[in-house]
This record gives sequence, structure tokens and C-alpha cells, in this order.
Amino acid sequence: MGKMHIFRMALACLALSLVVSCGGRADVADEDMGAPVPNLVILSSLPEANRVNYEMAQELAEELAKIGVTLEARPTDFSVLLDVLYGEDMDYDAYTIGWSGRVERLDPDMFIHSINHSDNAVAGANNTSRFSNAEFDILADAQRQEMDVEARREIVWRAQRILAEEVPRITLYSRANVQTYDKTRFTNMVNMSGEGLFNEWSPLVMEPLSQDHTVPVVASNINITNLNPFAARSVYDWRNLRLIYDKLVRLSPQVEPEPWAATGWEIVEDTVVDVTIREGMTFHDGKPVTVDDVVWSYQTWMDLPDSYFASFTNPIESVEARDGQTVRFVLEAPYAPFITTTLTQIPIVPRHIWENVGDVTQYENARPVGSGPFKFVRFRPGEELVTERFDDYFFPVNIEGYIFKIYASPEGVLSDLELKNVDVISYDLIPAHINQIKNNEGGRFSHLELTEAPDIGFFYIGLNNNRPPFNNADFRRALTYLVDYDYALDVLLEGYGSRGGGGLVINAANEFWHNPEVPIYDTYDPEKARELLAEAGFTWDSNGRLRMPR
Amino acid sequence: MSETPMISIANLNKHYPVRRGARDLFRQDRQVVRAVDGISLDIASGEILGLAGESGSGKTTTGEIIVRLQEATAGEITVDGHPLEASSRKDRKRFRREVQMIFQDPYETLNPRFTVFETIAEPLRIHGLKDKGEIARRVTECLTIAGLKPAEHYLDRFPHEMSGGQRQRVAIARGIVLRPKVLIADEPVSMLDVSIRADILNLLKRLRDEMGLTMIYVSHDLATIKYLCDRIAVMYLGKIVEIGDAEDVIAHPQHPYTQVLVSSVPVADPDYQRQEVTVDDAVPDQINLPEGCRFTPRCPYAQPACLSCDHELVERRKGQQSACIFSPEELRPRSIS
Amino acid sequence: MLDVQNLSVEYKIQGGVLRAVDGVSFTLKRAESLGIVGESGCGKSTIAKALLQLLPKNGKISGGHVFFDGDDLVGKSAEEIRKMRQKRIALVSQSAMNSLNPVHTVGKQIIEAIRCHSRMSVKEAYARAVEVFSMVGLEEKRLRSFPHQLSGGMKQRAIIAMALSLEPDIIIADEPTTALDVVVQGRILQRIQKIHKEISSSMIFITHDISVVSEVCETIMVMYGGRVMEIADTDSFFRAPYHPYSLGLQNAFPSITEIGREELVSIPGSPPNLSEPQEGCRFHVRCPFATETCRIQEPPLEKVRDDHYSACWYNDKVESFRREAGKRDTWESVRKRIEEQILREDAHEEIEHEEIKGAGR
Amino acid sequence: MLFYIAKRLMVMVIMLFLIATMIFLMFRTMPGDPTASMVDPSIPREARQALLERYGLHESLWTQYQIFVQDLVRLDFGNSFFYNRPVLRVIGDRLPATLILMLSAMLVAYLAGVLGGAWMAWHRGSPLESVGVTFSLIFRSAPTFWVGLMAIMVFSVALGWFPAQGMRSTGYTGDTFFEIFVNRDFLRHLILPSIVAGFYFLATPLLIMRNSMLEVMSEDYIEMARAKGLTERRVLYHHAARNALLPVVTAGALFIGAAIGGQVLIEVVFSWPGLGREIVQAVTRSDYPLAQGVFIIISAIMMFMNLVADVVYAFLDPRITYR
Repeated sequence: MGKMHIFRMALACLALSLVVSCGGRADVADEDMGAPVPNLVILSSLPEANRVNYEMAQELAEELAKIGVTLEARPTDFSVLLDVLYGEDMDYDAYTIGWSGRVERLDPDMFIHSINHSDNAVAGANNTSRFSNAEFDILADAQRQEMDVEARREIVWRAQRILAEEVPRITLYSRANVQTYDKTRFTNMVNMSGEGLFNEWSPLVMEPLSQDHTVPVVASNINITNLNPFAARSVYDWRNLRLIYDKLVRLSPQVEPEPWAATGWEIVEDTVVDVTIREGMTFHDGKPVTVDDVVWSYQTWMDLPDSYFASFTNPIESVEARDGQTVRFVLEAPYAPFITTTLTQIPIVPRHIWENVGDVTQYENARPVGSGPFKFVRFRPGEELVTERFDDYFFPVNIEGYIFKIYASPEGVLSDLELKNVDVISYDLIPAHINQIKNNEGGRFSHLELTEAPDIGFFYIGLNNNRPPFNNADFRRALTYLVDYDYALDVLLEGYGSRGGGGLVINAANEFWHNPEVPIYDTYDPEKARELLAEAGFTWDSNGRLRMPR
Repeated sequence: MSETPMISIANLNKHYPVRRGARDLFRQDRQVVRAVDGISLDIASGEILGLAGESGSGKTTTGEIIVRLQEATAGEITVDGHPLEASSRKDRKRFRREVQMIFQDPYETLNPRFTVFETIAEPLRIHGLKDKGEIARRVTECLTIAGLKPAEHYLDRFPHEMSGGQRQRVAIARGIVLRPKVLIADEPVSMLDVSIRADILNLLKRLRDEMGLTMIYVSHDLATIKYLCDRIAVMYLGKIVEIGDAEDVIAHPQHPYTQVLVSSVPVADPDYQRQEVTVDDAVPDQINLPEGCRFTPRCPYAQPACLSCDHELVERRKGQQSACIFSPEELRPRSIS
Repeated sequence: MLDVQNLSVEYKIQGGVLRAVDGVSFTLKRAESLGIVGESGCGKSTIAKALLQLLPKNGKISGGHVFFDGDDLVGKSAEEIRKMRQKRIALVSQSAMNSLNPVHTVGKQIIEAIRCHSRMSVKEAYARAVEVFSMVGLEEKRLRSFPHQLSGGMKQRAIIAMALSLEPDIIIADEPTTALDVVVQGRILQRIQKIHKEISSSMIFITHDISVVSEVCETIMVMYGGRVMEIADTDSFFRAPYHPYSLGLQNAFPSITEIGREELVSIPGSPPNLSEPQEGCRFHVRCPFATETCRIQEPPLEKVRDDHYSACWYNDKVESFRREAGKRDTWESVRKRIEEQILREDAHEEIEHEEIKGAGR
Repeated sequence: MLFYIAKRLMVMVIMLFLIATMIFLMFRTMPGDPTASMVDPSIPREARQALLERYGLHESLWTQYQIFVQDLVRLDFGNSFFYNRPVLRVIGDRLPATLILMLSAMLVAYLAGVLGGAWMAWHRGSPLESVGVTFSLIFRSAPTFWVGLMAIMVFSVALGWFPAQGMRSTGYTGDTFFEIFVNRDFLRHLILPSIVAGFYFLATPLLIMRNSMLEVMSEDYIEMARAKGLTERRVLYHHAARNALLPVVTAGALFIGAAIGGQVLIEVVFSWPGLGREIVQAVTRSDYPLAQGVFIIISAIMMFMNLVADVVYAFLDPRITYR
């Protein structure tokens, strides 16, 4: 009995000492380590709004759990997400969202300055990653003021290098704009990055293959809401309005600014630009287009603080007519994107109509009168917008007009594509429909041509660079190895898109501005992530929880 | 009837408001249906009173007020000397035990999911009897009294397994299981087949004789009332128009309405010569009651004086009161239109 | 005019066949009024439905003939029967309250019936409707009323008027007054009698109330368990009934005319279950005079006097039956017999249960 | 009767006001402000503020409510944030299309439902009866979107009988109500969606009619009608069906609300330019004035149809009188 008791005691002592020695084997006790990485929340898209973003947020949560970080993926309604991102409190850790690739974003200013400059890292501004880097800020400002394109590209490339190293956000993927048109009826279609088929050029240059069908039907699955350029808020409104209203400069399919309603421009000084107006243009009501109309249009836009184009008109200090053909713009500071974005975006409206309508934003403008290549004929909400060719236009247009037809679902468009009631579509096909058209069972879709254009926009995981652990660049870099970019592209997007990567902001599709030499963190390698974290001084405590470096 | 009556009803009223929508809010004189309009009667212990009348006469309402299925608008009822409107819980419970009712259609008042035993045992349990043996004994006893013999044969049956007469016997057994003092029977035989009606009537008679029950027998059938009841009260539009010994009232009806009622009963006797009294068969609107005697519009003897009659009961023969202002000899052909 | 021979009607019910009417024969002369009485389930309403071939879907005439003016109605096409309804045989149905369609005016429903069988114009049909309305004592304006605007008595009169509208050869009145108040019932009966005297139609009057028959009908037919027990002219029946069931019925009924009557006696037991096969006299279980013969053999309907038939093996013993039937004890013996029978069956059942239990062990 | 209608209308106005208040509060307590989905996030913060001010959303809730009520009294539902047009104009553009589709769908559903239901009750127990019930329930429970697509695949794409999408052929001219809605082209477009929607709605009237018919058929007046020697057809349609219709009528009014909701998917699958999609979009975009307007108008329509049903009921059933 007594022996037994002693034996037990000895066993217990042994066990105890083992435990103690185990604990002792760690180099540092928990309390000597850095602060634990806080529990995090990622606000993701709702699965029905953006399946890919939703899935990727869930994936990230799982990956982080494996390295000892708790991240809760919380699907959030889009408008609520915007409220949080642009709200006063800036109270969030991470989120998923995207920037759409609109044509004016081909200019690097948006992706370099607007979303990364520390001036914009304040509540309500676009730098929702709250990224702040003094060296970068200097470059971002400089590219804005450098009116020489080559020199500007140099600066933009350097800025991209910093972003690649600092990884303010993790770009997940870009979508491919896969669209289609009826190749048996029309030819000479133009396909543009960020725009697809129904861009500024296709309607101007496309050619009907038969004289029986010269008015293409363009299908949309989104409604047009507004015909007033001062109130229009959706891309779809604009895609039509810019064909009815003209602009001084248009971006060519190769994304070079091309004089249009203007015949040319002259950079008088860094902050002074003179633009010469094309002679002999008229509005659709027959009245001539004058310098006066141009000045009045720009002036009106500048006076609208909440306009769709506010960010493009903000750099303008004043606009005035120099003579009967020339308009002089004076900028507040040198602003490189002035030609490529401001002049290419602002529509010219007939002053004789608009100066009498009172509040321009409240005018219904039921029958738009512009000076663009197409005349408005009629619009039926929810059904169609009908235009016809403006025969007095200076550029020869082949089609006799177009009909922008509004559908309620992509399935509806597909059936009408099959029935040959649609000639061009104006939105990106969903993968299921791409496959159906590709498979072309029974030759149902033989008449269609699929087109693909890379998107310059991208979807990303936003990180609040103001908060631990995302305030630590090593952590952000390590994080890039925890994202399975292949899964997003190959599985979730079925291959229709392009690959993302940590720090990537200017897509390879934007050939001119994309810096191909910067390293891109686009490999999924959790081991590497652990390594990087360990190297950077991150530790794991006895519970396996990740701790910040001391 | 020198002793205290078992049931005493004084000036009983039951008025139902007539809902006619929002306009009523602005009316001073709310319209009502006077289902029972100031009736008074005494019922002696062990007496069976027949309440006769057509539908709408208020006979059923009167019965239901006495068992407290309805609240009276006004008036007093005492049962065995205790006012019905007693406030204490104990008193109310006592009433529930002492005054029982059986209805026209036993099928609708028996819970189809209860066996006969459960049906009859339920009131015992509600009133606090817990001893299972005692409950079983009482249930069997009541079934036997109610004529369901042998009782054991019926205990586990459900209502749908029984004939109409048997169901009514079950209802009666339930009615008497608490040994009440008063039993209200509302048309208990009118749904039953002719060949078994007599059984139920005889059973009720026996209950009175053997258990000393006081009974109100509500019926439109004068023949069964005459057979069963000691006295009869004839009601018309909420008023008692005649009351008296059952045989006397039927043999010598004093009130014209009673005369009409008696003369309407078909008789299975080829030799019977009925006294023909012809009236219109439309009962007046219960909301817009006629002035004076309510029977005036249909009465073959109506006189101008009838329009100011207040339904005062007048003794016309011994123990027989009529609300008609004329005696049968004074009746003259109708002189008002 | 109407000669019913051996009429049988069956209903298909869950798990078998219910023979509601079993070999019923009777005749109806022109202008005669026949009362059919019996308890619920005796088959009296089924006869009415069978004559008009208005049986529900699960019911059918399984045998016999109905000769109407020499033609056998059984086997006629649905269309021929339809044409005969109302015009030659009209029905005054059981529930006055519900027999008029609530969404049409009473007039419309009568005119519809008239025009369905004749070439009358609406105007002529209307005139006829006014005519029959006045026969039943309803004003012309009532034709424009909806059913809910009429009292129960008025509705029943309207239905009677409808039945009269085409001067049918036969009017079948199925419990026409059951749902009505006494006074109204009395008035309707008076009216039916009066009209029947005025017109030449025959009438079949179905009721559970023998006193009604005594007032209205010339002939009475007593039914029990789907069979005819007794047929007689009313006078003869009420003065001297033959069948023990009839005797029982008379004693079970309180009357307002009798003075100081002794205790009523009712017939113990309940009617036979017609979904089971029947043997012997249908009444034998409840009959105080039943013998072994009654249990095994069904008695035929025998003539006992002129115009008086009774289906009993012991019509000759009627004198003693009548004496005995007035006594309580006579019927009490039946009650005892039935109770004993129940006890025996219960005991038997218990034994069976025991056996089953035993087998289980 | 007139007094009754007036009274009902009065109650309706009060009810609508209460509903409007509830809707007002509902939208303003919803998460997300309307500028979020309207404004490009890249525009400056001040711009968003300016927008809020333009729409009066910077005011206190109480002030907003007061303005809302004042406008409501003048039947002014304000301007849609998104369309920048008066709400009534936006609704006015779309409502006729929705109503016409709904009414023709209900016509299909009620014609088929009432006749079919009556027939099924009359032939109770026949195999066709169970086929009918199953058929209607399948259409009720199958996803409308899928049924619509299948119908398009079969009748438009494969057979080419009807156009697949929209309310009119592409480029169709004509703007007045008559030019738009009274012509063959429109009818051709209307047929397929109204049949699909009609079959979706079919179960309710069909089953109610069948049950109600079964109930009526056991009534004494049906036996009486037979006893009168009326033909079976006349008994069926003149006596049984007419009475059995009563509950179907009541159900019909309640049905309107369900129909507008149930029609959204039909409108989407056929690209029908109706109000259905507008409702969904207005809510998701937080376009308060439009959403409010749409809901208030739908409520008004529902209440009105209820009143109509009650009046029709009184017309069909003389036992009902309104005071």
C-alpha cells in the first residue's frame, strides 16, 4: 500500500516536470511576445451580389485561421459596405470590393493618385486602404503635373513599384469582357478594353453587311434611367448620351486622345490649354455649335459640385472663349489627365436649350438635342431607346441609327440572340452563356462572334493600413501568399478573366501604363507566408495564436 | 305553492343590440332585439314547467340565462333562495353544479373524442372528485338511471357508435351526475325518432319523481309538454302570454295565441274535430315590435283596446293566467286592420 | 296511376352495400294521397328520391319496377326522366329553408321551372307563377323577393307553389313541414289539404309524424327497415292497426287530446342496421310478440281487411296484440330481452378476447 | 350602398395614410443611404453631401416626414432619386403594362380555374380531376422563371409562335395608349407571359372553385333544381357554379396583391416593361420616393379591388346588403 502510494507520487512528479520542461523549451514565454494579432472582420460581398468575392473572403478566413489569426468573413450589403468605407469612423479591418474599368480610367491618375495618395486617406475619400507613403505621394503628385506623356509614364512606373512592394491591397482578379455580335449582319466592330463592343467607336465605324438591316439592335440587361447628361448617373445612360452629345476629344481604340469636336489643342503653359473648335458643326435642331456652347457647357459642369464628372472638372479654374473658334482652359495646377479624361468626358450641350430650364439637374430632357453622331428618336422606359444617324455629322457613319433595347434578364437576351432579334450586346456575358454560345449546339449560335477584351478594372481585398496587423507591410506581403489566385480565376470565373496579385493596380491590359517589370505577388504558398512572418519577427504563442513583432 | 319556489324569476330581460354600423354611434335610441322582455315566474321544487312557443319567442334564451350560458340584461333569478347574480366564486360554482342543462342535439354537445365514461366523469373531476372508485360508481349509477343498461356495455363507447336516443341518455346522465337540483331541457326529444321519444320523456319524469329534480322543459311541441309538464308557460315574442296547469291550458286555452298554437297541433285521431283558428303565419319583425299586445297584428280577435295592452297576466281560470285583456267569452272578430 | 312493384334501392357505402329500400310495392290512384311514415333510416325518403331518380351517386335502383301510367320508369333514359320531373312528378322537398337558391329571386326560380317544360313565354310563365302563388296565399310581389327575404313558412309555400305550377300528376312532399314552427306547420298542412282537394293531383306525403298523416292522407303506409309493414286507409289504420310496430308507434306518441294518459310506452331497441344482411321480420328484435318463425322467415304483406295490408305472421292474433301492446310490461320484456342479449354478446366477446390472449401465450 | 362605398373610401384614405407612414419609416430605417448606390464612390465627399441636401435627406426625420405628408396630401410623391423624374410619371409609364399583364393573367387563371374547378367538382373522383389538381399545383410550385424560360424555348425559339421578349416588336412606333396596347403586335407579345402567369396563378381559383362547388353541390337547392327537371348543364352553370363563384370572387381581390408580387419574375423573364422590376430596383437602390410611391399605389389598388370584390359580392349574393 505504502509502496504504491510513493510510486504514484513519483509518476505525478515526473509528469509535472515534463510539462514544465516542455513549456520551458520555448525561447520566449507568451507574456514576453508581442501583442496578439487582433480578431479581424472582413466585410465581403453578399453571395448573390458577387459570388467570387464572397468565396474568396471565406477562403481567406480559413487560410488565416491556419496561421493563427481569427478573421470573420461577414457578407455585407453593398450600400452598407459603402457607408462603412466612406463613413466618418473608418471602422473596418478588411473588405472585398472592386473598381470598374471605365475608359477614362485608362488614364493612370485614378488608380495611382485617387486611391493611393495619402491626401485621400481621409474619411469619405477614395483611399479606403488608408495607404500612406511619403515617397509614393511625391510620385503620385508628380505624374499628375507632368504633361509630357513619356516622362509621366516613367513616374507612374516608379509609383507602381512602390505599390507592388508595399501591397496596400490584394488584387484578386479582373474580369474579361466577353461579348458577342451578329457577324452575318455587321462587320468592322471595335472591341475596347473596359468598354467591350458598345463603345464610342463601334457605332461610328461598324458596317452593315446587307442593306436590309442597317439599324443594329443593341441589347442591354440594365435599364436606362435618365436622358439628362447633368443628372445621368449610370454607365448605361452615358454609353448612349455620348453618342447623342459630342465631346471635344475622344479616346481612340488605342486609347490615344484624338481631336473630335475640337480640331486640336495647344498646351500654352502647364496650367493653360487652348482648344480649337471644329468649324461648321450643328446641333440636331440645326443650330450651330459655337464656342459659347462649349464654354457654357463646361462652366455649368464646373458649377455642379455633385456631378458625375466632378472629379474631372475640379482641376479647372476657369474656362473662357478666346475667339470664335478657341476656348481657353486655365487649370488650378498642372493636371496631366486633363486631355485624356476631362476633355474626353464632358459633353457639349446646346446652350440655347439649357440656359432656359432653370436647375439643369432637374430638367427631364425628354428629347435630348446634341451634336453627336446619332439623333434621339424616342425612348420608352424599360423597353428601348431609338436613335437615327445624324446626317450632317462631320464623320461618315455607316449604320442608319441604332436601337438600344432593354431586357430584364440575360436569359432573355440569349433567347433573342438565338432568334436573331439582337445584333450586339452591351454587357458582359455570364460564363454559362459564353459556354452555350461556344458549344453552339445545333448551330443555333453560328451567326454570332464572341469577342473578348481584358478589363482594366479589378476586384480586390481591401486592407485597412491604419490598423494592426495590416499596418505592417510584412504582414500584408505575407498575406498575398494566402490567396489562391488560381481558384478565383480558373474555378470561380471559369477562366474568363485575368490574374490578380498583391499590389497590382494597373492591369497588363492597360499596356501603355502597366509596368511589366515590377514583381507581382500572385502565388498561393501558405508555407512561404509563414516563413515571411517568422522572418519579420511575428511569433506564435502557446495557443498557436499569431503575435505581432515586439 | 306555499313553500319557497326552487326557481324564482322576476322581471327578466334579455336585449341584444342590433349592429348596424357606424351610424349607431350617433343614435340615442340604440335598436335592440327584445328576446326576453320582462318575464316573471316561480317554479316550485319538484315541478316540471313547460316553456312553449315558436322560434323567436324567447323560450330557449330564458333557459340559457338560468344556466348562465347567457347574461340577463336585467332582472333577478334566484335558485333555491340564492340569487343567480351572486358574486362569490364558490356560489358560482355551486350554481354550475345545481343547475344543469341538456340540449336538442346531443351529437353536437358531446365531445366526439370522449368515451361515455370520460364524458360523464368530466363534471365530477371538475368539481373536485378524485376517488377513482367513487367516480366509476357514480358514472355507472347515472348510466343505469339514464336507462343505458348494462352500463358496462356503454362505458367505452364513443358518441358516433351510438344511436341518437342513446346519446341523449348519455347527455342526461352527464346532466344528473352532479346531483343537481334543477335541470333545463331544451327540446331534448325533437331530434329523436318517434318510437324512442317516450323513453326520454319517461326518463325525465322518473328523474323528477326519484331525484326530486325541478325541471324546465323547453319545447314547441305541446303534446310532449302536456304529457310531461305540470304547468305550461306559453311565450310569444319575449313575453309570457299564458301560464297555468298544462292540461287546463291545452284543453281550455284562454289567450288567442294559445288557442292558435293548440289548434295547429296535428292529431293522430281521425275523429278529432279541431277548433279552427286562422292566423297569418308571419311573425312580426323582432326589432320593430307592435304596439300594445304583441299578438295584435295576427290576432283574429284584435280590438282597438289591444293596442294599449301591457301583457299583464290576469287569472282567468283557477291557476291559469292569461295576458289577453279579454276572456275567451269576450272575444269578438277582429275590428282593427 | 303509379304502381310500384318490388322496388329495391341500394347505396354503396364503405365496406359494403346498404339496402335502404327492399322490395317495396304499393299503388297510388289518381287524386289519392298516400302518407309514408317511419323512423329515420326506414327508407321513406329514399323512395321519394328513387321515384324521381334523384338518388345520390352511390345509390341505385337495384330491382323492381315503377309503372307510371303504364310505363316503367326504371330503365328510362336520364333525359326522359328529366322531362318527367316537375311536369308529371313534382317534389316538395324536406328543407324549405335551403331548397331555394339564395341568389335568384323566387319568381325566377319558378318561371325557370315552368319554362323548362313548356313553351310558355316569360310573360305567360309569370302569369302562371302569380296564379300558383295566390293558390298558396302568397302575394304577387313575393315573386320578386329573394329567398332570404321570406319567412320559413313563405318559402315552403313558394316551394309548394312551384310544385303545383305545371299541374303534375303526382306531388311528392318529403317532410314538408318538419323544419317549421307549429303554427306555420298547421297552416301549411291546412293549405296542402285544401289544394289537394282542389286539384286532381295525387300526392305522396312522407313524414315521421303519424298524426300529420292522419290529418292529410287517405292512405297510410308504415315502413320499417326498408320494408313495408302495413298499408291501410287512414281511418281503418288509426282505429284498428294490425302490425305490432304500428301498435307500438301509436302508444309511443303523446297526444294533446287525451286526458290523464298513463305513461307512454316506447319501442325499446333501435332499428336494424341495413348494411348487414337481414333475416326474418325486420321488426322481430324489437317486437314483443316475436317467435322463432319471425326470426327466420320474413312475413309477406297480407290483406287483413279491405284496403288494409299488414306484414306479420300473426295477423290473426291482432286482438290480443292490441290488448297487450297497451301495457308497459309487454314492452319492458323486450327491453329485458335486448339487455340480456347485449350481456351475452359482451360475455362472448370477452371470452373471445381471452382465447386470443391464450393463443398468444 | 352608395353610403357604404363612401364610408369604405373614407376608411381607405385613412388606412392609406397609415400605410404611407409605415412605409416612410420603413425605408428610412433601412441600412444604407440612397447616395451610396447612386454616386460613383470616386466623387468627392462634398458631392455626396450636396446630393443628400438636394433630396432633403439631411433634414431631421420629423421634418422629412412633415414634408412627405404635405406632398402626399397634394398627391405629390416627389421625384425619383434615380430617374430624376416625378414618381407618378415613372409609375405611370410602367403601371399600364403591369396591370394589363396582370389582368390578362388573372383572366386566364380565372377562366381556366372557374370552368376547370366547376368541371372537376362535377366529375369528382375521375382521373382527370386528380390530373387537374396535380397540374395546377405543379405550376404553382415550379419556379416561375424556369417555367417562363421553358415556355420561351418551346413556343418562341423552337416553334416560333410567339415573340420571346418584351411588350412590342423592336422599333415599333406609336405612343398613344391605343397605338401601344390595342393592336395585334401587342397581343402577340401578351399571350405567352399571360398564359405562363395565368398558369402560375391557376391553383388558387381552381381549387377554391372546386371546393366551393363541392360544397354547393350538396346543398338542397341543387337537388331541388334537379327535381325541377332542369338539364344538368343548367343546374351546373346556373345554380351550382354561380353560387360557388362567391368565395372565388373574394379570393380574387386578395389575390391582386399576391399577383403583383408574383408577377415580378414573369416580368423579368419576358422583359416585360412593367412595374415589378421597378419595385425591386427602387428598394435595392434606396430610391425612397419611388419605392414609397409604388407601395402606396399598390396598397391603394389592393384596397380598391377589395372594395370592388365586396360590391361584386353584394351584386352576386342578394343576401348581402351594405349599409
